[in-house]
Amino acid sequence: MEALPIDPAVVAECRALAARVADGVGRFIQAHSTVSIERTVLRAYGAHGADPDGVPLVNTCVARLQAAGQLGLGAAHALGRELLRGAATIQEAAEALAYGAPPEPPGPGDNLETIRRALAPYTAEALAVIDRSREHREADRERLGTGPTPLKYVIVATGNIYDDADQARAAAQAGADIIAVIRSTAQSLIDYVPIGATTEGYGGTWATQENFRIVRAALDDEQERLGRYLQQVNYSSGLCMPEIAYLAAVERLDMLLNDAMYGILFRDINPRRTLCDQYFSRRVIARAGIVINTGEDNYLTTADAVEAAHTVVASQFINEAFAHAAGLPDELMGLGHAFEIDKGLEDSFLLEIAQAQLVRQLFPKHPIKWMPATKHKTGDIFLAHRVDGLYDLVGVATGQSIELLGMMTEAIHNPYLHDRFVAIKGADYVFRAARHLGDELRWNPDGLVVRRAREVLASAHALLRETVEEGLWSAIARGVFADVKRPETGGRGLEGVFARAPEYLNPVLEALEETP
Amino acid sequence: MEALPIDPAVVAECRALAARVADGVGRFIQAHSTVSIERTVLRAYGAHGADPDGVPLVNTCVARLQAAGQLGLGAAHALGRELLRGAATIQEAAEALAYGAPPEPPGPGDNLETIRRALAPYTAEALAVIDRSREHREADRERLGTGPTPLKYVIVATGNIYDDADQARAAAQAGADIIAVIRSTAQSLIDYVPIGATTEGYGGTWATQENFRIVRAALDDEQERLGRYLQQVNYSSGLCMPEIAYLAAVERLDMLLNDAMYGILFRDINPRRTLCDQYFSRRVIARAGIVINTGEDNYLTTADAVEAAHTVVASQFINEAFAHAAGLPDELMGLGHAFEIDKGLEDSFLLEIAQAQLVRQLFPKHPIKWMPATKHKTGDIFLAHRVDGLYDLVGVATGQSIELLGMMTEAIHNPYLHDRFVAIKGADYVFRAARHLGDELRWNPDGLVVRRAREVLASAHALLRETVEEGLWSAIARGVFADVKRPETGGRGLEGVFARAPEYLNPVLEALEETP
Amino acid sequence: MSPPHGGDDDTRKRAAQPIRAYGDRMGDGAVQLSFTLPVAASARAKEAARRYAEGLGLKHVLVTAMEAAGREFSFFVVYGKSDIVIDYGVIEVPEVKSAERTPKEINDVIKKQLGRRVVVVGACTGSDAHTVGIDAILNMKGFAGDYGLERYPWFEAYNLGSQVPNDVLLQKAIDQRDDAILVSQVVTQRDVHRENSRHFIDEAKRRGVHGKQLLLLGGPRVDHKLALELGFDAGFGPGTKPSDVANFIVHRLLQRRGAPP
Amino acid sequence: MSPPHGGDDDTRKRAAQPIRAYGDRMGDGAVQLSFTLPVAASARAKEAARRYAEGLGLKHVLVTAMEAAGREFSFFVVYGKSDIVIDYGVIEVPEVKSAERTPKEINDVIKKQLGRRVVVVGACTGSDAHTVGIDAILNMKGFAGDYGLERYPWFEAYNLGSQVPNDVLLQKAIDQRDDAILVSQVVTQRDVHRENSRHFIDEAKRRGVHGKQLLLLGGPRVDHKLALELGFDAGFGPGTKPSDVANFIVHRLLQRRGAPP
Ligand code: B12
Ligand code: B12
Ligand SMILES: Cc1ncc(COP(=O)(O)O)c(C=O)c1O
Ligand SMILES: Cc1ncc(COP(=O)(O)O)c(C=O)c1O
Repeated sequence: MEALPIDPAVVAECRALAARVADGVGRFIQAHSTVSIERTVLRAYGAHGADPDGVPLVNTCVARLQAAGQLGLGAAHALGRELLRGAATIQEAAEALAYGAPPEPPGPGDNLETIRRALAPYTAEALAVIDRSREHREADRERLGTGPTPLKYVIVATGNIYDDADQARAAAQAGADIIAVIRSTAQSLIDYVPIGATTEGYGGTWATQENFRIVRAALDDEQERLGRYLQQVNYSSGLCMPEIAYLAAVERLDMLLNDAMYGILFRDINPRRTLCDQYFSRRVIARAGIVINTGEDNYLTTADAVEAAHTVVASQFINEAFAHAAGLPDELMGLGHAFEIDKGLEDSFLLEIAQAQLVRQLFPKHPIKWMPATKHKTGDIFLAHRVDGLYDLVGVATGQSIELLGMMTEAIHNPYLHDRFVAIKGADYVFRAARHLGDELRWNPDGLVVRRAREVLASAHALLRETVEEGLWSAIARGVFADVKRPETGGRGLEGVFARAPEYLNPVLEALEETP
Repeated sequence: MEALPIDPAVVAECRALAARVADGVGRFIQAHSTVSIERTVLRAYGAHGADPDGVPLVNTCVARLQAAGQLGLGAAHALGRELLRGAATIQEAAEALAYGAPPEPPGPGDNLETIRRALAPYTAEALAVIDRSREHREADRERLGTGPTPLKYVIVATGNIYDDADQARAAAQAGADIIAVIRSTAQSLIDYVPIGATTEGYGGTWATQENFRIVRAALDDEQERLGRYLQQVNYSSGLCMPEIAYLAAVERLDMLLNDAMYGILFRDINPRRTLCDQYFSRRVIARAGIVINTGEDNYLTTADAVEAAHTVVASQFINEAFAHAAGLPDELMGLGHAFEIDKGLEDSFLLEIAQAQLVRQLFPKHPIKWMPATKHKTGDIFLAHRVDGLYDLVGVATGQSIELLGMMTEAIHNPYLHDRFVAIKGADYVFRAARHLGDELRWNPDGLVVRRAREVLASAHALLRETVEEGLWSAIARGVFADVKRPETGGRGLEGVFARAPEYLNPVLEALEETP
Repeated sequence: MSPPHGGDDDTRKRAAQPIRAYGDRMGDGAVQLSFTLPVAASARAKEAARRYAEGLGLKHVLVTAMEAAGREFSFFVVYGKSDIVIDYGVIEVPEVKSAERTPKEINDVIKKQLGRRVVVVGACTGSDAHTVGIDAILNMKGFAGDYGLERYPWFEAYNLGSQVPNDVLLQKAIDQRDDAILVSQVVTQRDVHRENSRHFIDEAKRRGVHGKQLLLLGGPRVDHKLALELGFDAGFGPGTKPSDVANFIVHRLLQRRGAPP
Repeated sequence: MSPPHGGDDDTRKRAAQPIRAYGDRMGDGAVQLSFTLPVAASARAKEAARRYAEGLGLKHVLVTAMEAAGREFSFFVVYGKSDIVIDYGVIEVPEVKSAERTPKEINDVIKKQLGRRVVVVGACTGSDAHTVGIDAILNMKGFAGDYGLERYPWFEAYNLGSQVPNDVLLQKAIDQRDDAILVSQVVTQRDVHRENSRHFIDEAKRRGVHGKQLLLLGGPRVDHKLALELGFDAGFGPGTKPSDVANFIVHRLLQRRGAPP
């Protein structure tokens, strides 16, 4: 579609302001770590398994270190010391930390360089595992190719990983490009990653390493039959954001829902915790070549999509700045936005086009993710399907990269097998029928669409300016985003945030930070 | 929507060529009449009723005059003579002609002027009845007002007029502006108008005067409750085209499917018959202030909508020319066109926009009628409903006047009560959401839409030029329209066409022709 | 839509294979319904809809939409779970059987094995005016890239068009000594297509054509099973290609001559 | 969608009123279905779908679409006619009853007749994080132009937000001596909302709150009937406005004091 006439100087300023916003909390992030970051480090080194109660080894390790007041040095510090003290393997070292004698504080010989050296081969291997997974994925993708954009993204969410795998295959056969397995309702608030294949979840299926493997295996098989690369998505979000990023990296996931703000706003996770976790997880994600999906679309489920449109844009700039700060290139930033304006509003379609095109223009290299109507859908599946038809039309006309397909049963249940089929068939029709609509359209320069895009950008700019002034913590606490107020020290998981000691050691992070 | 850049000179030429096409058969029309025209004249004078077998009086009259070789003078001639010979009323005169002694040829005293004078009060009353109906309708419409365009037009077709009336009310309650009662499959081939209320039709309900009244009464009642004028439609088409036009005029119908070509192409009615009938019926329609709906949309059910798009446009110009020749102003010409391009084609949506906008521009004052996808619909009601969503979008964006709403069950059955409801709700959503889309859109001047509109117009122009050269009879016989070939003397109803004698008398037509 | 023939035509006895509807979890019996009840929208109307769905045997009924389709009509969208189990193993469907020859092969085989042109006549009968279907089979242009029978050098195809009375069609077929008569029926409101088709078969029997000339029925609501029930030799539904029809006719004609089909 | 209360609440015995589904002709029993069977699309699959619909008691079954929803799954759209007759006359639905006061009237009546502020606490419980519904009832902003309870001068409303364990909510209510507890449940997959709600009621009984404080349940799949069955005092579904809830609470509190409601 013809570019909307917006002022590039304003766009550049937004970007600069957002960088300052991210910077404002960047010092905090650099000075802190979290329990889940440390657990991830242990995982990266190869610590695995759980005790008979299902508590993962990495959790016990980290909890013990924290209880002993030693976590400020980083889990790697303790692990390296165990190696120096004779543990034959990482696993042995971790088990010792978890189940052995109470962790001892560092002794005189435990200087940083020695420990780092003891860990060095494992650090290299930790990165190599991620790199090999990335190469595997890239080779498959290269060999099989992907479908045309908008890529068709659908959700499976039966709660049972085996049903999910069946449904993922069926969706792929029907034409889906990307399959996201939604998580069970409670998972993001749980401070560990469960283990093994699971068959009981509500509103979704548990994210576990084994579940990732089951779905990836199904897609690996299916993509060969279909001759089209199939992408898998899960959630690097919630209290275990960094750990899931790591498991996903290893299991060759293609995309991760990962956001600097979502957990804070929608799961009441402590802001400090999430901002630290997002940094580390994005470092992993960047190395793994995974596309993130940010969650700004969600803002419009609690806030009004007309009034709060600019908060989406402002947040996208902030998410982008955080992602840049964590080394993520534009090409991996699937910023989220949505078709959420009240369907009863006159000219809602025009407002949606303005927003979709604005986001497309502001983030030209980014694989942006366009989300369907949800909040204003009702149990009238026929109308819902029609609404999704207009959504698909805007998606193809404005050149969205990734489209999460709308479901006619959005207001009813997690998608059934045929809901997905109906959505895919419908999207295929619209995408084909309007394939080159974007090339055709020009806009009335004095019209509503252009005016709206400019207004939203201007308001986002103003909001970013304010946020720079007051700081992100304060803006979040005041309910600027999604109409939700989250104080800096409220919410869940604050107890898992700690200041890095001066001798804090994290060679995995160091290596990730060196990634070009 | 911004006007597409088409050449006004080409448009003007098309109009001029079409006038010549119509003119080419105009001489034939002026020199002939048909049994149904004559029956209409008798009806207009007040002849009514039927024999015990249900054969209408007017049919018996006309058949007898034809058998006696006296129809060339016109039915009015015979009727007037009966009056001169002492019949006290029109009915008495008509009954004498039908059931009395064999019709006598005119005698020496039967000069045209005397007869005309005998008929004069009845002629005046015939016109006055139409005028009063028109005034009644216009007063109601003025008082209650109509909805915004596109007007929502739906079909009822249960076969049972009482169910139709219920369903018409429900449709109006749901938001329909216009209710068309579709006719039973066989009616257009039957050379008389049945009498009374009917409850058994296939694919539709018989068009009878009583059925018109039943539906009008339901709408009269309903429109007061809703505070919105409701329009009724039926079919002035087939072998009884003029009679139905008259009955509709009297019963205050608002629109009539009436076409110079449809009966020829789709019902295999003799071309001469239809062309004569359309002239007379349009004279009635013009006087009554009824909007016609032409049937060019139908062409695309037998011919391909991409290849034959220009035949629609050419035919619209011809229909317009015929309508002008019959005194119909532009404001009463609901020229038909349709969203019939194969849904599987890439960029079908762009081609549809081009066509819809082209027709809108070519016929700016005309209440053009936009028809939904039909042929390419299947039993997948979800996809069908989505297709109709894009159709509604084109309708509102290109400013169509009348929209026959698409039905998700198009490929399955005559619309159910809730099919209509679902369609109306869906259209309301799209019309509202995209109310001012037309004001926003500009088109890439080098794009597909503009190119397509120009091509279609150019081809229509070429076709009109050819048609002028070969004459309409020949073009129809060669299958130029709708891929259907109809020779001038083939088809049904030719036996009902006759040359007007030099003393042919038709004061009703004369009066209609004097309508300003 | 359903392939008119070919596909899964293995009619040997199959093992029991119970199947249930499937939405969220394998075998959950999930079914979507919609319907209208002639009552104004209200909590009672919604309850009536729920009971209606239960009357159909559904459990866990969810009335997800109640819409005022009119002052006295409510339209409902309903989801529920059904216990129905179908034994897929026992399902047998009569299917049109014939070799799958290309048009060229068909012409060749007629030339070689029958040695004369195959004559067929078709029409859309009764008051039905939908010719697109029969045209798709008979006219040059054909359907979905598959040429119509008129284009086969070894077929002689007559298309009488629409609204053709049954006896006119039969008379024409008798006069020409056709090999096959093709009847198209598209309008189906209150089963008028069945009625028309039954009448056609009665007439065909009366005139001694039945069992002699091949009688084919086609249309959007026709399938082979229905056509057999009505007394035709074969039935063809949506998506039929001209070559499917040509294949069937040639197959049967060869069969009659005892030639390998 | 269904009005949560008011409307048709005439519960006197009604005359028999048989109703049937209606599509084309009054009482024709027309019903639309869709579902998926775990078999590949084929003529046999289509027949299985037909039998499935017949299993639901439908007649004149028309399988209008068979779509390959996957290699081993077929999605069907089906139309048929059902003989089901519902006696609308006997249908009774429990409905939330209360006077229909405006927010201003509600405040006035609390002030005059209760003379103290009404205290309520609400939350979206269990692992459910959908706060939009409970926010709509409690927060200033309200819903569909109707202000939330926080804005009522004579209400004191606490909104604990999402993912609140049942015992936390109950403890808070006990501590504050609330008049009413508002529970929201939005996620309903495999009836988790019923399970959560049952657990809430068990806890409420254990703590002696049940029968003392008013217990209200709300959510998109909640209605008054369900809430009563589960042991709540009232249930509120889609479209509920804050003033509906305020009206109910005040009505009950007045009733308890024996005041005219
Ligand atoms: C095109 C069309 C028309 C055109 C017909 C033009 C023409 N010359 O054919 C026009 C506009 C004139 C028309 C008019 C009417 N139509 Co019409 N029409 C349709 C439409 C949109 C498409 C039908 C079509 O062409 N399909 C494409 C062809 C290729 O498919 P097909 O017929 O199934 O044919 C294939 C197979 O079935 C098979 N086949 C078919 N016949 C045969 C025969 C043999 C021997 C064989 C081997 C195979 C075979 O092969 C074909 C190729 O694969 C349908 C809706 C729809 N989408 O289906 C409505 C539809 C069929 N029409 C309908 C109606 C009611 C009418 C009218 C009666 C309405 C009215 N009262 O004015 C009129 C009158 C017609 C009459 N007297 O019969 C209804 C029928 C309802 C019902 N189930 O009874 C439908 C379903 C629309 C609706 N939902 O209301 N119609
Ligand atoms: C917005 C939304 C979200 C937002 C929630 C934001 C927030 N803070 O609330 C976000 C994006 C975070 C979200 C997340 C998820 N969601 Co959600 N979500 C929705 C959505 C789109 C709208 C819900 C809504 O806000 N409705 C508007 C409000 C006003 O309506 P309401 O809740 O019915 O409330 C009204 C009445 O019911 C009543 N009411 C409600 N509660 C109460 C209480 C009392 C006491 C009273 C008196 C009245 C009352 O009054 C309200 C006003 O009238 C629905 C789909 C839909 N269109 O319904 C899915 C939906 C509810 N979500 C769903 C799911 C599965 C999830 C996830 C679990 C998915 C996942 N795994 O990631 C997550 C996790 C959430 C969790 N842990 O619970 C499913 C639930 C499926 C099911 N039937 O079980 C739905 C139906 C979508 C779907 N089809 O899959 N979701
Ligand atoms: C960024 C992001 N993370 C996570 C989720 C899912 O929530 P949960 O973390 O509860 O699984 C979403 C929801 O769409 C999201 O957008
Ligand atoms: C102009 C016109 N006349 C008539 C009809 C209906 O056909 P019939 O004359 O058979 O009732 C149509 C069909 O849509 C039409 O467009």
